[in-house]
Amino acid sequence: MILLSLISVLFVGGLIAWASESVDANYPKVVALIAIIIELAIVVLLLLQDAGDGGWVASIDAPWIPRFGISFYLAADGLSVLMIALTAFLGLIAVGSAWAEITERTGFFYFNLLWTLAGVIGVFTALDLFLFFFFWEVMLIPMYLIIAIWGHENKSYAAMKFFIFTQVSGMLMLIAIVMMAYLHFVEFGQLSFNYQDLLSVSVANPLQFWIMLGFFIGFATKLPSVPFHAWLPDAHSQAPTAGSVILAGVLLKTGAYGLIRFAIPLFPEASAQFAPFAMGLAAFSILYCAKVAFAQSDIKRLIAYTSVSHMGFVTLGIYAWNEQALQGAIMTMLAHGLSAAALFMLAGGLQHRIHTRNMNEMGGFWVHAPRMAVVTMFFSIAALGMPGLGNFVGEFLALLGAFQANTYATVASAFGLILASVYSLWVIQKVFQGGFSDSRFEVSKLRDLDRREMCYFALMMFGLIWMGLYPQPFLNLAEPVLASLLASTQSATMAATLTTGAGL
Amino acid sequence: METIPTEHGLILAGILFVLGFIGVLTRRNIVFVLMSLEIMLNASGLAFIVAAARWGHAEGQIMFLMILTLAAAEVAVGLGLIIQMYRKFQTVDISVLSEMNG
Amino acid sequence: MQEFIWLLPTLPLLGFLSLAITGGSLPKRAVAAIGAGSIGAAFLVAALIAVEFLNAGEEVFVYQAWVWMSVGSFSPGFTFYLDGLSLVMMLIITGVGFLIHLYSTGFMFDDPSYSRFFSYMNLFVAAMLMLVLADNLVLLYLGWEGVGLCSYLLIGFWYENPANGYAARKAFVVTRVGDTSMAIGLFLLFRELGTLNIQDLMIAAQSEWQIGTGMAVACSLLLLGGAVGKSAQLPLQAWLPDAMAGPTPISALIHAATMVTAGVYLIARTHILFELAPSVQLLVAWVGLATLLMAGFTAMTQHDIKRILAYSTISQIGYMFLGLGVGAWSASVFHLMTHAFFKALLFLAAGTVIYSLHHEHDIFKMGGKRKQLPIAFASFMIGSLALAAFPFTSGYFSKDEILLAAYATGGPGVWLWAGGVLGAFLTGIYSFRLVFVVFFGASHGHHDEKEKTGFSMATPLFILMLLSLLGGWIQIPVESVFNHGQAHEEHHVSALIHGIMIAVPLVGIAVSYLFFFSGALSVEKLMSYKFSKILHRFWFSGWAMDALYKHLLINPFMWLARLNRNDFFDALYNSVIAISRSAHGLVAKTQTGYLGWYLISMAAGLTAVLAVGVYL
Amino acid sequence: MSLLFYLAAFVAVISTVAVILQTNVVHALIYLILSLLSVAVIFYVLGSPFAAVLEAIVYAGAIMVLFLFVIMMLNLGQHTRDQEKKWLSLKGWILPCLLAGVLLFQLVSVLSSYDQNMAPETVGVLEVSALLFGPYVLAVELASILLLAGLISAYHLAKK
Repeated sequence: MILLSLISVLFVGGLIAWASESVDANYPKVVALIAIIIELAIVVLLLLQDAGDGGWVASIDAPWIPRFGISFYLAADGLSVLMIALTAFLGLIAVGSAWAEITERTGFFYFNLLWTLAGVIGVFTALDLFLFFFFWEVMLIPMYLIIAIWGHENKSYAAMKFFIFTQVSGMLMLIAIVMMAYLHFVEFGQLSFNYQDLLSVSVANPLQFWIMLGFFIGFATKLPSVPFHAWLPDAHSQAPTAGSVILAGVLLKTGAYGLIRFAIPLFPEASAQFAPFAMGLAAFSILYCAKVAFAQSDIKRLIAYTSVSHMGFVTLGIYAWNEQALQGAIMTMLAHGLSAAALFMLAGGLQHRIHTRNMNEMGGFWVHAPRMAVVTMFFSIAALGMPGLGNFVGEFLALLGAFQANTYATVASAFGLILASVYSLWVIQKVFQGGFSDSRFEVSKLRDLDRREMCYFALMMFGLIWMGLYPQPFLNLAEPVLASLLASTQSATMAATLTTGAGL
Repeated sequence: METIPTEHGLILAGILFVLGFIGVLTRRNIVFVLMSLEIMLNASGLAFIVAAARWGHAEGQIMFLMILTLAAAEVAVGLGLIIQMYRKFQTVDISVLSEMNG
Repeated sequence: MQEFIWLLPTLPLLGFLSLAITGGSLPKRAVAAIGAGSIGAAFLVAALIAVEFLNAGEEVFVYQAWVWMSVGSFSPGFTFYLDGLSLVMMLIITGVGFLIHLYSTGFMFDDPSYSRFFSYMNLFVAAMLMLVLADNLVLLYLGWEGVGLCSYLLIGFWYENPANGYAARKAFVVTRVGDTSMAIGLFLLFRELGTLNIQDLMIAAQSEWQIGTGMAVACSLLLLGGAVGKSAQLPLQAWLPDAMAGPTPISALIHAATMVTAGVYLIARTHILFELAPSVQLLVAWVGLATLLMAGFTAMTQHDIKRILAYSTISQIGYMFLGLGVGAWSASVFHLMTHAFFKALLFLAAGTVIYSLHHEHDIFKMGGKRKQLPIAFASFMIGSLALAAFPFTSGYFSKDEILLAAYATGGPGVWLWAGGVLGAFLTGIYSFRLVFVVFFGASHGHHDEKEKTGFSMATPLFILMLLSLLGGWIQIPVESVFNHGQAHEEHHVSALIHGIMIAVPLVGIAVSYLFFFSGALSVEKLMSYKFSKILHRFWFSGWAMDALYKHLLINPFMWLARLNRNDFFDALYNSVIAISRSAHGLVAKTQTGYLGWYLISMAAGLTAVLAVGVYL
Repeated sequence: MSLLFYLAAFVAVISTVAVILQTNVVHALIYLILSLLSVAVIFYVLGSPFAAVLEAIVYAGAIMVLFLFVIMMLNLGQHTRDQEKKWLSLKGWILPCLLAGVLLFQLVSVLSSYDQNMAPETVGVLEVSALLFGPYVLAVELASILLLAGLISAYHLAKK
């Protein structure tokens, strides 16, 4: 029930927010805020629940279309709970960042925002693959609308690109899902989309590899990993700030979550064979996107490329598939959720103030916006992996674990740490350091961060420091989930590792 | 009485169909095109009758009736269109109607 | 008292937090009190801990604050490890650090970002203490990166000038290269030995690896990469001279006394690993030697007072590496300490000179300042004597020990010794070149200036003068760390060797005297030869290392970045769009609108379909 | 009887060829009626008297009269005949004839392997009607709806 309420609060909240616009244009944001706060309260309730059978904290299973073996099956374990908590938290931040920025069609905006969040939470809890796909689409379409309606100068191109990329890859995933259900039919005589049922389906190897590839492409596009990342810079640079926050903070994580939850446990042998390639791709992602990020002059594009680069560490950790690496991947997801969201908010804040994203027109803002400078400095430093902040814990664990699985890819990825420092510091230099030239902007336009903004940046800073210095509560939540996942795939993975010699 | 091979009937239907087909392709006058269409429909009706005769069943005739109905309806609508077209363009040349080019 | 060891990093951290949160709204006196006071308090705590530690018979003490992260068998903690080595380091950091903070309260008083300065400084001290007290390599890495960050922040402290920002980024990125090598080293160590706790690692390494094993060589090489980056040794030394862009007290604290010695500390801390890989250890020695000679030659040609000191720092750290390489662990740490004293003294004195002369850095625009700046003159005199290893100053004892140890190793050790002696000769020349040019001879301008030294700036100078003179007599309690219970071995060498080592710095000073004081020899004359001109230019550029990096690394990277600004993959997808668009155009052309055309194509299609149906 | 079949077939083919070659619309229409009537004869020969009668009445009668009305309404004179002649150039015939030839060849080659004879018995009106108003009543309804739709649209289109 608790899971149902998690999702329905957002759905209903979205509808009310839309309806309330006709009363007063300021009501939707209040409604959205209330919905998110209720959501957070439910998340806290969820955190207090004890794990039941098989480590599931809460679950609900009702028949939906029994004829095709489709059920309304939601369940949450530690991993889902972490992701849901991140979603709810960033939802709050997103509402906060949209508070002053969105002034047109507010009702429909908050409707879309809340529905996206509802879709994301659905993705994080659905254990029926059909339902999973349903939520996958639910989070996609409102996001498309957010970019297409409230975006910046090139919004329809970006929105279309986002939609086509995710939709095409989603279709590949749908084919893979239907194939799995069909194979279940072949083996057990009835269709089933149930995750637990599908885990027991045994698939012969060449076929398994292709189905796994369907899932991988679906998730790798969302993640995103090179070469499926081309939608992200456009979507991010054109989306309104709240859209970027949700996109970078949460939506990208659904891809990684899908890999951990579905792609690898369903196809352990194929994934083990695929792992060296995936890790190589991850290393390439990290280095390539770091390099491209450095060359950007549009600050939002730059941050978008760094996102791809950081998500490379997640892929690397996931495909290393051992405890340290997976914990690292999850910590990176959480920490990057906060740091990237914060950086996008800062970039959005800058754009809101001076109406440009071009870094060549900026410089020396430290004098007039010292608080902003310090906050940007903090999150840039978090992004480049400074120990003591959350990103370091994630990336270090991911690399540490990945090193045990694949030396070359990990060493290559480690060089991403150098490039991360190059582009992070470059942003600081370009925007905040150097001399201020007041010919381009009026100084009064360059307001420093106000109380509301400081408030949510402080929240996110606190989160990153907590993750950086005492990540144990987060690690403990995910630990039993990972233990069971590792145990269930271990024998298969070992066999494949032995046959392909993928150990190095 | 001597019987006729089925294939002869079908080949006749084929010949008539192809003739109608040539008419449709070559003529630019829309009235001729419509007439050629009638020939083609009629040819297919003939094929059904031949089939009915082969099996001694009545279903072939029923299909022919359907084709007949179709032809009647088609001619009614087609002629209506021709009249409309002539009113608009003062010609029966189908090449004039090329507004739907891509 | 030892259980209060957690206070050491905490006190500076609290200072940082209170300064950062108030964000410059505090009055300057309060800032000074918090900034310098927190370090002073930390020094008090460190001193009390030291007394107890020495009284208790130098027993190792471990204090765990909490477990940082526990994932499977990997569970580093916020655990502090106190032994002789970390004790010496923490005393140097808090002691010298406090003196420099005290000096800064006066030196930086006019700066508008007074509070920001002290918050960075406090954060630096906290990170540095974390580094030296860490009992595992992950926590050490936290401190390691932390000091790098603070170094970046402080080099770019005056951010209005883009050159400072460039220097800061250069420092951070170049050291990050080393850090990455070190991080990979950590991964390898964890994979091979299953732990990152330093003591456990050393025990495991000793029991699992033979001397000269490939794995030991790889691990120690990777760690060496980190050490080389942080300690500005070849080939990653290029950042340190540029780092002088920051305020002078920072150069004293970070780029002379403490942070740059972190590499020395790391190697000393993991010396067992290096002993297992003799080839790498020898490499350490050669790296040190090459660096000290390179930096020595370069220092002789520089004009900027701070750059001269920066190159001399690189050179002195080269000596420490040389010492580490020949296994003279305690001598290296000893030199680290004495160097911290006299180099901090030199930098602070240089700060006084610069401060008094309105930010004049060029030594040839100074001259004859010994009357005007008596305290600075005294400081420079003593500091340079110690730097040049003048007999019975602090530098003499430590450098002597290193060179003797090098000589005693035999084989390549003699060459190492000879190189070190040559370095000492160079040190004598460049250190006194500075003294003679700045404080003697004809005066250039700035006649009416008075020395600006208040109480807060003079006191640290006096204390450091004392330490530079007498620091050689201090006994550091590190023997138990390095000798594993064995007795300290005395190096017995002939009197000739001793004589050479005493004489060479004096000869260097004498040469310097002839060139820059008496004028018996002339630089101009020397420079009139073409060969010496080329050599001068080569040395002046720091052996062209900057240009090498620029052409080898930076330019290709920039070229690649610029080339692919628009992301090759985007072009890939755009070409898909272009292809489908042109295909669509092609198909649209078939849409002629002529009924006849449609009929023909339909007929052709029908025939084709029939053909397939009939013949297949 | 088979002689009658081949005779009627000959007439049908010849008159159809005449239809597509004619330049005068009215003449073409007459030839078309001739062709339809000969097909009606074939129907009769093949034992479908009901279909033959319908062919004569509905096709050759009603539908062709519709054509005639329209041709009269359009009042296409000498001018149209000249134009027709111009349009019927040899060049325009080559491709259609080629295609049609291929098509016919395909049809014949398929059909020639089919060497069964047709049953001689006649299927009269009774059987057809019994089926038509029995199992195929739905088809009749559909046909009526189609005719109704044709009626309405023809009325609508022809209206000024």
